[in-house]
Amino acid sequence: MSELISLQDIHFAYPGGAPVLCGLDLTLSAGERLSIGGHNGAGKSTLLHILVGLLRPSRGRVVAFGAERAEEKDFYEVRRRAGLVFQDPDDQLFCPTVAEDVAFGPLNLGKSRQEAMAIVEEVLARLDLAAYRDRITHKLSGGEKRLVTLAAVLAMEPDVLLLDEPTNALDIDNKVRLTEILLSLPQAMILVSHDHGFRNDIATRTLMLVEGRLTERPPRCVAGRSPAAPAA
Amino acid sequence: MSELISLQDIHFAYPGGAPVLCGLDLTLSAGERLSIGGHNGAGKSTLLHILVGLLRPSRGRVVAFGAERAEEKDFYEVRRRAGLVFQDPDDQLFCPTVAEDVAFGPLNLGKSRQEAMAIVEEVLARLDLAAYRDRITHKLSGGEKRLVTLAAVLAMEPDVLLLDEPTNALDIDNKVRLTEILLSLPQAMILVSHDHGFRNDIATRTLMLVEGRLTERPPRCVAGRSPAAPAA
Amino acid sequence: MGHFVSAERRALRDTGAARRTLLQGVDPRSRILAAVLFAVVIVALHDMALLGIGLGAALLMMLTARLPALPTLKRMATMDTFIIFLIAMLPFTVPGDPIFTVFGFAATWQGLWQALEIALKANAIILALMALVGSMEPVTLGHALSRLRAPEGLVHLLMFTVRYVDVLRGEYLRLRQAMKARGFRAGTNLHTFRSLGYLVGMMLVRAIERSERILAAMKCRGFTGRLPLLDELAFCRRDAVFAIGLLAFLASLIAAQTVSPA
Amino acid sequence: MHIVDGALAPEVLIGGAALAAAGIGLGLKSLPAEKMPAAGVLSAAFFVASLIHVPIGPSSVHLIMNGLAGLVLGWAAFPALFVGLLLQAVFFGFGGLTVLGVNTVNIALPAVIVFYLCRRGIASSSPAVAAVWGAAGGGLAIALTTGFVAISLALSGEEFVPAAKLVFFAHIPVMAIEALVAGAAVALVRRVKPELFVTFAAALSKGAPS
Ligand SMILES: Nc1ncnc2c1ncn2[C@@H]1O[C@H](COP(=O)(O)OP(=O)(O)OP(=O)(O)O)[C@@H](O)[C@H]1O
Ligand SMILES: Nc1ncnc2c1ncn2[C@@H]1O[C@H](COP(=O)(O)OP(=O)(O)OP(=O)(O)O)[C@@H](O)[C@H]1O
Ligand SMILES: [Mg+2]
Ligand SMILES: [Mg+2]
Repeated sequence: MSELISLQDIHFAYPGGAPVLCGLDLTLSAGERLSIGGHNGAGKSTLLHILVGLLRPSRGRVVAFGAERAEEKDFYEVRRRAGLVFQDPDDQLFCPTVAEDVAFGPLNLGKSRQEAMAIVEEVLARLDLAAYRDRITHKLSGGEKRLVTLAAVLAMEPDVLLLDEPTNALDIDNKVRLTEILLSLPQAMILVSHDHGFRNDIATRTLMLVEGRLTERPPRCVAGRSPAAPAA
Repeated sequence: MSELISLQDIHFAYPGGAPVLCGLDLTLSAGERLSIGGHNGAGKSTLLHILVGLLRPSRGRVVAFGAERAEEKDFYEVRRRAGLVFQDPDDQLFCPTVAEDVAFGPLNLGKSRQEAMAIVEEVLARLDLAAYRDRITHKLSGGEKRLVTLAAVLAMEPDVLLLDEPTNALDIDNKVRLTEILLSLPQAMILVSHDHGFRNDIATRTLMLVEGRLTERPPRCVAGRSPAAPAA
Repeated sequence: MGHFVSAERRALRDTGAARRTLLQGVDPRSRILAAVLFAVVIVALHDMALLGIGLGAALLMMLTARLPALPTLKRMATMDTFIIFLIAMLPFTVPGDPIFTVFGFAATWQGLWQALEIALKANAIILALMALVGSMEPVTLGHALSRLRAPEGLVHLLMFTVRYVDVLRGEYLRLRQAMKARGFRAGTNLHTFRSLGYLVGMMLVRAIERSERILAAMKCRGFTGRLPLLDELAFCRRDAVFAIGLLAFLASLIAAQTVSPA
Repeated sequence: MHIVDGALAPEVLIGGAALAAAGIGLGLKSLPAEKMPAAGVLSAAFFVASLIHVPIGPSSVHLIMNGLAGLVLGWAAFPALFVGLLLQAVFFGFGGLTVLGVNTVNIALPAVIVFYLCRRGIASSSPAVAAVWGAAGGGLAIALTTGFVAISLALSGEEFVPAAKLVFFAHIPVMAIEALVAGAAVALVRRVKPELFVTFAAALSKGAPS
């Protein structure tokens, strides 16, 4: 089983803040769909940002795709191969139209305009979003925005998907749709989510981020899934 | 038993949207702690906004504190006497420091700066937040922000509290703290929450918002309380 | 600046959109150039009758663009109070033949004409602008400006602004609602000014933090300092017909002006 | 404070357009692609701020906040405020088209002047002092804008002079309001996110003239 990403003894604190991560370890292998839970402010988003080098740990090693990554340059490849879907779709859909937004990644990877457009068509068709091609991004609903951000990341053909609260702002229908899409993807993924049911549907392994470290999910939770678990 | 607030046959739709509330009735009496559940988008926040006149129903009557309220002017008194804590603390906090934010309400009620500061000290001490007095609101954690918004509303000495998802962004410790605070308050309250356990701890009565109307809570939910209900 | 409060200025959300109209088929670049040309010609005219024809043409454009008539006309007529004040004072400040006197100040025909001239020009141009350009998506405006060789940076700035106006306006409106729920009523007092100042400051802080997250998202998708734009604008026969028609109209206005003795 | 089409002399229109183009050019030079998201989102923020109405007695004015825009954006205030004016004219029918250059100069040049006069002040170690400088900048920007509007009119015709003078005095309360609001905004930013005022200054020292 090949190891895609591993974090070793990661420590991190925001400037002037309390430690967020202290001695965190994590390994993601090919084909795995790892879910990470934890309460608000536990550091889940921070963890994903460290993975793609948007934040640098004060201590510890980030190993990704077979090499240790320490400097900004090292992370260019990581960002291409590990597609991060942000918590707030408005932060990620910065281009005026859906097609432009989805093409942004491929164009940055050096694809020609034509190649990029071919990828856009293909990805949108695959996610059943072809009708949105020329829509204005800021006029999409929350759920539609979320699906387009996923398309934009998939257009870069990443080996790993990093999803930060992908079910935020999704209604039941779109959540079912997203679940189907994610289950159909071959990529390994790390999924941060508060949503119990969703996590259980997707993940092959679940960890909790508690006090700056990842721990196996306490067993009482695995059993006790409530029939009335709220959707949010 | 005195009736504080009552809604009669309320209908509401956002411009260009499907009906959200259709024929909703509600009564809140003194000393009651009413909890309202319902799935995402059911219209719970909308209901609270109608209560304090931030939205106007297309049909139906809002009766609050012994008078019918129809116009903007009528709601001035309602907003003073029914304190609304918003779903997202970031929508509510706009002053640089905690003290200034808590003082904002009393100043709006025409208190002098000195009187307002006295109220601030008193409320923060009561909620055990005195240490936060001069902290920058923007830099507080989600849970801390939530407690400050509650303090800001209590500073207006309302007769009724309207709480929209107060346990969002709260970890276990803060949730216990909030539960204690709420149980110690004499005010009647309406509590909108996805959080089962929390609802059961606080509420004296529970209703569900389903298809634009309030109904008694279906019995199966009362039983099925999960120990692992997620925190969010 | 103190214009009428009723001036409803909403988000960019409810602009233009994809109404199917005759104008919709005309290339956005032609529409922008047409609006500019129209404005230049109208500003250069002096004959009242010709200006009247110009305003008529602008009204026709509004109907062709299927803009909602009443709100559009209301927007057209909305001006800063100081401009209205300025126009209203002209009859009294321009020397000439008196019509009547108010408190010893004489109003003159010449002044009245000049006031009327400004009002006609301002309304004709702004109405044509709203009909020709305002009826397209703000995003399309950006694409068209880019093709018209507007500086790249300016187009990107416009695109980002258009993208985030609604998001920030939503943030602002929710904060304003929360203030209202805590009994805030804007008045002419220090408390109001301080509170609104905090509100503006907080909006700026959040805006800059959002822009940091946006930049992070761009980096994650391989951003290297280049912002690509895609569009598919192409001239077609309809554009030619539109261009010829408009040029002929404007040329005849200029011809009429030079021929007429005024 | 948007002049409409048809009021100004052609020379004033052309001069305004040329000055605006130069200012926008300088502003864009201070904006590398990295800063574009920040400038765009801030430009949107100032656009939204201009929707805020403040009552003066029975009437009301909307905020302009061009002084604050200058303090935050420096020369980039030129293109940012131009974009706002363009959108307002095209989609809200506010202002005009041939006067776009003049209106841009009248609003953005004061912003840049305030940037140079007050940037030291708002960096003061005391937030209270910074707020006073912010207020001074906010009030001064409106005073300059009103002055520039009056000059544009006066250059276009004798007959505008009396009205232009009256307009200037009538705007004194507005200057006071903008000063107080800008002062409070600076007070908040200095306490919550002081870096906000340095974001574009850093780019400036590299990119554009100073
Ligand atoms: N830019 C920042 N500067 C300073 N502190 C920050 C910053 N971003 C996050 N924090 C703090 O770091 C901690 C971890 O935040 P993070 O966003 O990683 O949590 P999270 O687990 O993703 O929470 P959520 O479930 O709410 O998304 C929190 O206490 C937060 O307040
Ligand atoms: N400002 C708005 N404009 C248009 N539609 C809105 C607006 N706010 C809410 N809605 C819609 O109205 C419905 C009810 O929203 P509301 O926020 O009241 O639900 P809720 O029960 O509070 O949901 P949640 O549990 O997610 O907070 C939803 O379908 C929502 O999409
Ligand atoms: Mg997070
Ligand atoms: Mg809600």
